[in-house]
Amino acid sequence: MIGFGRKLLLGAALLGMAGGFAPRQAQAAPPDILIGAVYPLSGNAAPIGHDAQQALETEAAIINGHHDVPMLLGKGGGLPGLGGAHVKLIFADSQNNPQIAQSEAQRLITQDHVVAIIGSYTSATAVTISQICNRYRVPYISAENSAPSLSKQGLTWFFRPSPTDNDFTKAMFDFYAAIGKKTGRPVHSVAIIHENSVFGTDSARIQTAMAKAAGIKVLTDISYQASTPSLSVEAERLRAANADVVMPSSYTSDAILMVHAMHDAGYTPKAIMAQDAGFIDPAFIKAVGPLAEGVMSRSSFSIDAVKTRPAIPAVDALFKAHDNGKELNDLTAREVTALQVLADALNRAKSTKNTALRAALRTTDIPGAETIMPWVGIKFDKTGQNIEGNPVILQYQHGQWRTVFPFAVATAPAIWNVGK
Amino acid sequence: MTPDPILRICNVSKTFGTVAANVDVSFDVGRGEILGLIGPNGAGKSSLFNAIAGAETPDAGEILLEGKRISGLGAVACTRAGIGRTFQVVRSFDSMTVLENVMVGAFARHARTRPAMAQALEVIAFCGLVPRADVPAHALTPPEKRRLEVARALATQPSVLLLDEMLTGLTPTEAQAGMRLVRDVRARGITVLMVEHVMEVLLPLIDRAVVLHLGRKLAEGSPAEVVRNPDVIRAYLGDRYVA
Amino acid sequence: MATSPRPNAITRRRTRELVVGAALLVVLALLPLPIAGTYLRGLMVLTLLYAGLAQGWNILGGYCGQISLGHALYFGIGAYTSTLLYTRLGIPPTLGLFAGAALGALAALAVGWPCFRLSGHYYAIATLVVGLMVLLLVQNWGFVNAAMGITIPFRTESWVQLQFRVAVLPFYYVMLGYAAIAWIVAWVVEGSRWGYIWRAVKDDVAAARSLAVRVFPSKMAAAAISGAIVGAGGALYAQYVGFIDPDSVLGLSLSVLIALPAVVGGVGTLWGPLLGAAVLIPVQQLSVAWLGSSGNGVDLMIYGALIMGLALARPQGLVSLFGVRSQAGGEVVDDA
Amino acid sequence: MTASLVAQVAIGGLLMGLVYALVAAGLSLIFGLMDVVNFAHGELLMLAMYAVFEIHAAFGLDPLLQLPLVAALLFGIGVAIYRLLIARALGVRFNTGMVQIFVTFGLSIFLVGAAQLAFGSDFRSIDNGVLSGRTVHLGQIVLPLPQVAAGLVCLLAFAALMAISRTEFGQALEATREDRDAVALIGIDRDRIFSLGWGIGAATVGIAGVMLANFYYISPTVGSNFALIAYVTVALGGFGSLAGALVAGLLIGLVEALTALFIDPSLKQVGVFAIYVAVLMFRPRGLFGRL
Repeated sequence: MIGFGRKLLLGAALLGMAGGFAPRQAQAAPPDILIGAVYPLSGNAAPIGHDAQQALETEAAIINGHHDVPMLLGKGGGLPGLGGAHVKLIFADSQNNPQIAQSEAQRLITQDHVVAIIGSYTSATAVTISQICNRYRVPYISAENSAPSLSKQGLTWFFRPSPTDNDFTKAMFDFYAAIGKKTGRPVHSVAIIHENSVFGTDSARIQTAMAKAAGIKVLTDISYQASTPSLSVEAERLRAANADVVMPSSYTSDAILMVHAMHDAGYTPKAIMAQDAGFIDPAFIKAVGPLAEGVMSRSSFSIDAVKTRPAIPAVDALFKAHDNGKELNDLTAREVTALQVLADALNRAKSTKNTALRAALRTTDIPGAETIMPWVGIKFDKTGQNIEGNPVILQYQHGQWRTVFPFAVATAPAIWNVGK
Repeated sequence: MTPDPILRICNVSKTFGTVAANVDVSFDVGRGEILGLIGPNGAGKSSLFNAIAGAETPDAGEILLEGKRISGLGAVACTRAGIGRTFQVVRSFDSMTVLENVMVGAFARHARTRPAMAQALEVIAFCGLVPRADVPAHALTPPEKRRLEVARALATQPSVLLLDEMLTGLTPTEAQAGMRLVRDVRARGITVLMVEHVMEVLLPLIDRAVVLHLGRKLAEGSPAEVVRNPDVIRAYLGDRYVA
Repeated sequence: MATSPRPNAITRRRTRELVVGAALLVVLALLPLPIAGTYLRGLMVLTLLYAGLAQGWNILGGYCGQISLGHALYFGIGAYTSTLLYTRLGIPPTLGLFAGAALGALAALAVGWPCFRLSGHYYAIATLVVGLMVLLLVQNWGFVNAAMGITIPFRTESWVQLQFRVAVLPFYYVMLGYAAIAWIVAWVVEGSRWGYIWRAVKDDVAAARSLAVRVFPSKMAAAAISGAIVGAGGALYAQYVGFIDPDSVLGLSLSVLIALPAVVGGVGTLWGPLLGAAVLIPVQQLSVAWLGSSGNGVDLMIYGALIMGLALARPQGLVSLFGVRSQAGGEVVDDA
Repeated sequence: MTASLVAQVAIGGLLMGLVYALVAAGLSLIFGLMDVVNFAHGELLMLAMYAVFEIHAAFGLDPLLQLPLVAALLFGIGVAIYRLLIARALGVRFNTGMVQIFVTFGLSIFLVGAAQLAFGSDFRSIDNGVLSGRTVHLGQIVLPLPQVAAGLVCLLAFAALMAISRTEFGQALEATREDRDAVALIGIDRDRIFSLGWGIGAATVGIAGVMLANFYYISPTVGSNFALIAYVTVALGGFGSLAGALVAGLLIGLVEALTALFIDPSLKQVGVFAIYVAVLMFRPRGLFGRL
């Protein structure tokens, strides 16, 4: 055993030296442009991190390769503004821990000299990464963090192409108003259920405020412990409330459990309007099968908007090839777009210098049609928030996600059971 | 009965569940004497011993040290009042050295390290453990461990020292050395109360003996008196040996 | 009888420890200067933080033998206290950290009051449960921003406010000071009456009582000192990372991470926490950096295997490699 | 709040409590036998659930039919863990208490990583088992069949465990527990008893895992969702007591459900923890712990 222990120690020391003192070599001309990406690659949120990794790699392959995708930088061949340089992603595991996210971001910046960082799925890690990026004056592209507070930190190196939970929640209530007018069966009451994390708590807070503003009653607001062994009592409380719409903010594991628990309780809500997250995870659809039918979610992406966004099928096919046949979803599409936005800025900056890159990011103006997103476009305000990213409402119908709102871009009418 | 008793056991009774361990036991321990508390297994020696040391509380009766009640106050108060003890199954602090073990005892009387260490070193010398002072306790031989327990207890500066079967399981030579140590302890003016169930080893050493049997006091007196007592002979050897 | 204290093994050892400690302090003070990499310096900051935290845990878990799996509680209280004082009242964390330490000590006493009646595994699990109970309550407590956590905005470069924009070196010295103070506290109490009493309590409660050791108060004293050191560490962590939320400063995995360096290095020893942190924290962080990006779990396997291997191969801790006598021969104290 | 809702929630809580009890039973058994708290217990549950999933995916064998198979598999894993790790951890001369805590803790991290490597990090679930999606109606009370079946199987498993404790082997277990050194003198092979203890302990977790896989999702970290409750169950019931695990599991399931119903779902574990702390105030060794 002693020998074994010594060997382990030696191994640990070697590992330390290798990790600590061997800097990654960048290749010679034209040098790859290194971009850091910090995601939870282990732990409970690992599936999301894994998908994000594949989505970013997909977009990198589009930029560097020759796939001829009909969107900005879809021709491939690297970044023309930088002599055809390729983008190269360096991934780091945040373990969904703010401190590790911070030190990994620090490592990417100071050791790998990345020009920017993309991340990070969970809000807590986004806070520390965005702070450290600001200190080192390196742009942080928040791909899918939706907490509104992130762009109110007064950070000048923070850019978020994606809408925030404010926008998303507003879209939900806009939808309620519109569908109510259209069908004559408006929403009178909602039941909010959310996990007690940054994401869930923030989301519920906004939903409650907007419901009040819209004159819709919040019959119950249930907060639960994430990764709980059972959600059956929560389901019973939802059933007892029997609101017009159930509005969950949950990650994948709890989303699976919740839908099963409602089914077991013999409760079929008239409508479920999810704050994205777990409900649009392919693993959720796979796990709950037909129970996902009719579920609505806010989204910043509609897979079926192929008419106005011709790049979607090609990107989707490439992503499927990268990620075991998984379909692009709201999260992975935003990750693709985040890298696209960054690459566009690099291309226009014609430089990897941080100030030039920030200047280019600030003057970003990408029309929606040049992306895969159903947005008007991408244009940042002073806080780094995209002001042209308008969310959509999706509904899972007959085994696929269809866009049901805004009606102008809808690809299918909403199945609306409220008031029936 | 005993002139100038330092420790008085007055009508002590103790039951564990349905087993009566001590029934109305009374005797005095004279200042400066070596008293043997003897009796066969199950006589109630350990129970009484624990009551005196404060580890257990008697159901009835009381125990007085220098005229003050110490029964029921707990082990800490008993030690502070002047009772030192050793354990039947050795309980040394195995992760600590001999010196450190004894220092724990010395800290009962000293708040600071320096005087505590001085006193511990003195007691270690007294117990003949100087060469072993810096050895971890778990590395000691059984007789050394018994010595360590005596040293540790002495470091608390007791007026009465309770020794629990400290001679049991030793070779004759080791037992001789142990007896010398007990006499030396008494020579320091410390009263000694010894528990043994093997009477023979104890008789040459003690001034007086108290014999317990089935929880009751059977006899009390000089060693010579006690061994002639027919009740004692019956208890130890059975009826057929009574003359 | 000769009663004058003469130089003996204990005094010799303690003098030697002090000399080695001073020399090590000098080495550590100079160490980051040739190492320019920010990441490596950051790694050293964390290592020192955990060395100090583990030193604090070691007072209660190592010397006194009370295996606590709830030390994140004191860490979290320290972190929240100084952060709230700073962000709400503008009290600089250099002061807030003392408030954090004081509340950490108080919390440790409050937890100790019921839990020290329990022994062995019952104690370990009770501390774990109490820690998680507080985690859940804080997650629902609006006053401290519930689950959303608190961000400490960067205001200005300042030693008083412990804010440094990109320089890691100042924080390195802050953490070095912290680890050094934790070490000195451990050195002092190890040689004091408490140090002896705690080890006696760990080895054999009944024997300790027979030597007039008041077991409960001595455990409470250990808990208070332990809680104070860990609470101060929490305050420094908050300032270093700039963001705290219940999960990251009150979670179970943090409790284990505080205890592990002491266990791996050598429980109940002066050098164990330092040595354990010096091995574990770099391995943990570097295996994340090196292998975590693959997302396949290999980093976790290595880390887990390392903990198992070290615990089995070196039950006395890594200090035994250096011929330092472990002071922890005892088992889990299984006697209330 | 109607009476039927309260009854529904209470019964649901008790059914979950039976699962907690069975997960805890193995932990308790192992502790009672050799004073070892297995901090990788949740990961044994996770392994069992993955085994069910993989066998189901590969051969289409319904989870229920896999019960003996997975129990046997987990038995083997339990024995292997004992032989490879625990026997060594118990053999160290120093810090045995601490070494075993951290060895099993290291094992839990290792197994999570290994599961991520072997099975990926995606959430899995089995949605086409015989029991899936079915419900049982008791008057106004509707209960999901998978949970009811899980409760019944857990009760049967407890009955089996109690029966085992009355057999000769059970007596040997008891003897080993009472006096670990003396049994060697009367010809009981301590090492063999300990291996069997680990095997049985892991097999009971295996059974719990099979039943859980019918209605709970599977992921590398799923074990931790149940492990914590298991430790609290064992400490509340009293380490080493089977009856204690059963009663404590039921109590926890009930308290959890009622706290969620009457107070706040996010505080349901706080309710459980509060009961636990309160009980330990009066009985430091749990409800059924030997004092």
